[in-house]
Amino acid sequence: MSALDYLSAALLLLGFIFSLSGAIGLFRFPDFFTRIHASSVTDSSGAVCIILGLALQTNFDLVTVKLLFILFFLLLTGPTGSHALAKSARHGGLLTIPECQEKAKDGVS
Amino acid sequence: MYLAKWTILLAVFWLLLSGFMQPLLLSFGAISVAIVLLVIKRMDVIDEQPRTIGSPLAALIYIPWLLYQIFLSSIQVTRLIWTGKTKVSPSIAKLPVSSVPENKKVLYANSITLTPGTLSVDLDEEEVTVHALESSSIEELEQGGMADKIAKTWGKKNG
Amino acid sequence: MDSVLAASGLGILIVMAIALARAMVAPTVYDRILGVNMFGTKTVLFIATIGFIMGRPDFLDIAIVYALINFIGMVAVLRFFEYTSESN
Amino acid sequence: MTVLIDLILLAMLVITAFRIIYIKDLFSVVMLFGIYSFLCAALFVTLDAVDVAFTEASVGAGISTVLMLSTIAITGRKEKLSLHSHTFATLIVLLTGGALIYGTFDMPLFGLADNPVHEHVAPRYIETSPTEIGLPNMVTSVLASYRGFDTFGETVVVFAAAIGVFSLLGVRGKPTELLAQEQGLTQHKVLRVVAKISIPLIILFALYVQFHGDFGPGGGFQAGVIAAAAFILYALTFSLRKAVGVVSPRFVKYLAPVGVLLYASVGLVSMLNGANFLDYNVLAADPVDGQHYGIIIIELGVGITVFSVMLGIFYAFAGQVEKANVQ
Repeated sequence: MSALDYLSAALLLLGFIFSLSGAIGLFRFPDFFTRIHASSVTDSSGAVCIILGLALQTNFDLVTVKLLFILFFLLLTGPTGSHALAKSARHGGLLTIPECQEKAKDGVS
Repeated sequence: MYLAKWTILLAVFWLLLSGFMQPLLLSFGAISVAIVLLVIKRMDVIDEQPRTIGSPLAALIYIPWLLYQIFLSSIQVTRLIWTGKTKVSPSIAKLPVSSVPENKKVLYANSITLTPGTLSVDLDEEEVTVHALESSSIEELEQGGMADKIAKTWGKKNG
Repeated sequence: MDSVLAASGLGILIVMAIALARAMVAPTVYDRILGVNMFGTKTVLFIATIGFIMGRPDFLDIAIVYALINFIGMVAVLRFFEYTSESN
Repeated sequence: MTVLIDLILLAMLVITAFRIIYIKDLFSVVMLFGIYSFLCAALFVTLDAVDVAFTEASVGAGISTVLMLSTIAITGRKEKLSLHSHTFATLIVLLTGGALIYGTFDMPLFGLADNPVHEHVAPRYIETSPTEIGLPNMVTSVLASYRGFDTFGETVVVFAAAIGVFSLLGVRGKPTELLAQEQGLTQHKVLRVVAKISIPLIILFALYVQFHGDFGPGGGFQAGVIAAAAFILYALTFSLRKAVGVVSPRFVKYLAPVGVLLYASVGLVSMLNGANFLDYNVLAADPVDGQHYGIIIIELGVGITVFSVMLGIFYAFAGQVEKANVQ
């Protein structure tokens, strides 16, 4: 294995750790809005590390460009999807934790 | 100017996808780009979307900076995930977006979402509503590091 | 290097499985959408990795299609979700 | 290692299928079906069936999801509980399933080199297609040339499905007043900007898939579906009314038969040149060139028909949704 291979393996491992953490976060975080943050770790850092790790495996030709295009598209649509989903959830009446606390306080006083 | 930018972008995209330099496939490429331009033109007549694709050179400066930011905050969120939920104190706030050029507001909102730990849940003309895992991330955004970076990278000239 | 790639392919599969579990047992319908979306993006990475394991980088075209379709599916879900929740 | 990956994918597939049976919320069912399609396609990729994976991803996970969601928007989200007893149905299903599994015992083992499928036409295709047709992607050679007649039948079936949907639901030539109030996802500014940027890229990618079917995975079917998906994305984010303004239902309706006719005309031209129907060898002086031209034209025909049929069916469904919304 060359130095590039080691670097690529390290990136792939890092990507896996980020993705796994995000997936675990989907279960550990208390409410929907915090869980979006967990999914955002996998969508951004996880995807970036894995795709860059794969890109180091190529011969730096059109395949690399296609990989980078996939990355670009994921980085473009991933946050858009999360944002739109969060917006829909708020529009649909789902409250964030601070808002819930506020409401509970109002209800008591 | 706008359509010329699209033409170049689409042509480059085609060449990168295809990688073939035979006359037959190149002419197919030219036809394809023409079809897509026609569709863009028809769509622009019908919807009132502002027409902009920005400068790709500025993106080359901005993306590495953004990737670095993503990496930093990813580590922070990863730590939060593994150390337990008791430490999470989510907060929500509205931030002004007046310092960001009009056509970069969507980029700003998406950059906020892309950085783990902060999430834009709404965007209108004056404000972006941000949900954060920790209130410190919101304070960081309020200081305007990201907004300044966008404004500085693209300049205000495109408006 | 092949074993590293295969291991990362398996790793992504594990993440996919967790996302699938979230999509199946979800507290709210939004969590389900979140799980499905994460499953989709992980599938894109999985296909790309498989292409490298099998030495067929032209698989990347499929990964691109996955990324496109995942986004369109997400938009469709949001669109019709807003529609059905309004009419109910 | 690949066996392990296959096993995990299959296990997830089975779990998803069982979960789908027990969920009563149809909206969730549609989303799990999306996952099911993604899993199927991932399996096809590990089996090296790239073109099939391509189709499954674009049709199964993309268009089907959109169409099923439109259907739910009209019919309602909850599954109606059946009052009948399921015993008899379960018995029949178990019997049929048992018979099918029993039948597999007679089949040759998976992946053996001397299986019947590998002994008759497959070796001939593999040996002669590089010299006879000269395309790097053998799947396209089989699909478009050796089995060109079957593919023609499939295209006609797709077209016939469109006729069925159009005559049941109707595709109007002009947007009616019903659509005038429809707004699309107006509140989602971010979504609209990103969609507007990605739609041209998606259409260009579809055209790339269309014209590179000879070299890599893909071809007319996949390209038509992806291009239709781009316009569906436009309709979803902006509004059906605006999408109808860009590509009118009337245009779609007239475009659908054009592809079928284009395909058939290639066959007629080869007949007029003294060969069999859809024998492309006579289309140019050199038979290999003739094959190449023939395949490009019939793939274009397939792409045109699939694109217009998919978009037309979406227009028909979405039109019904808006009608139900107004009433």
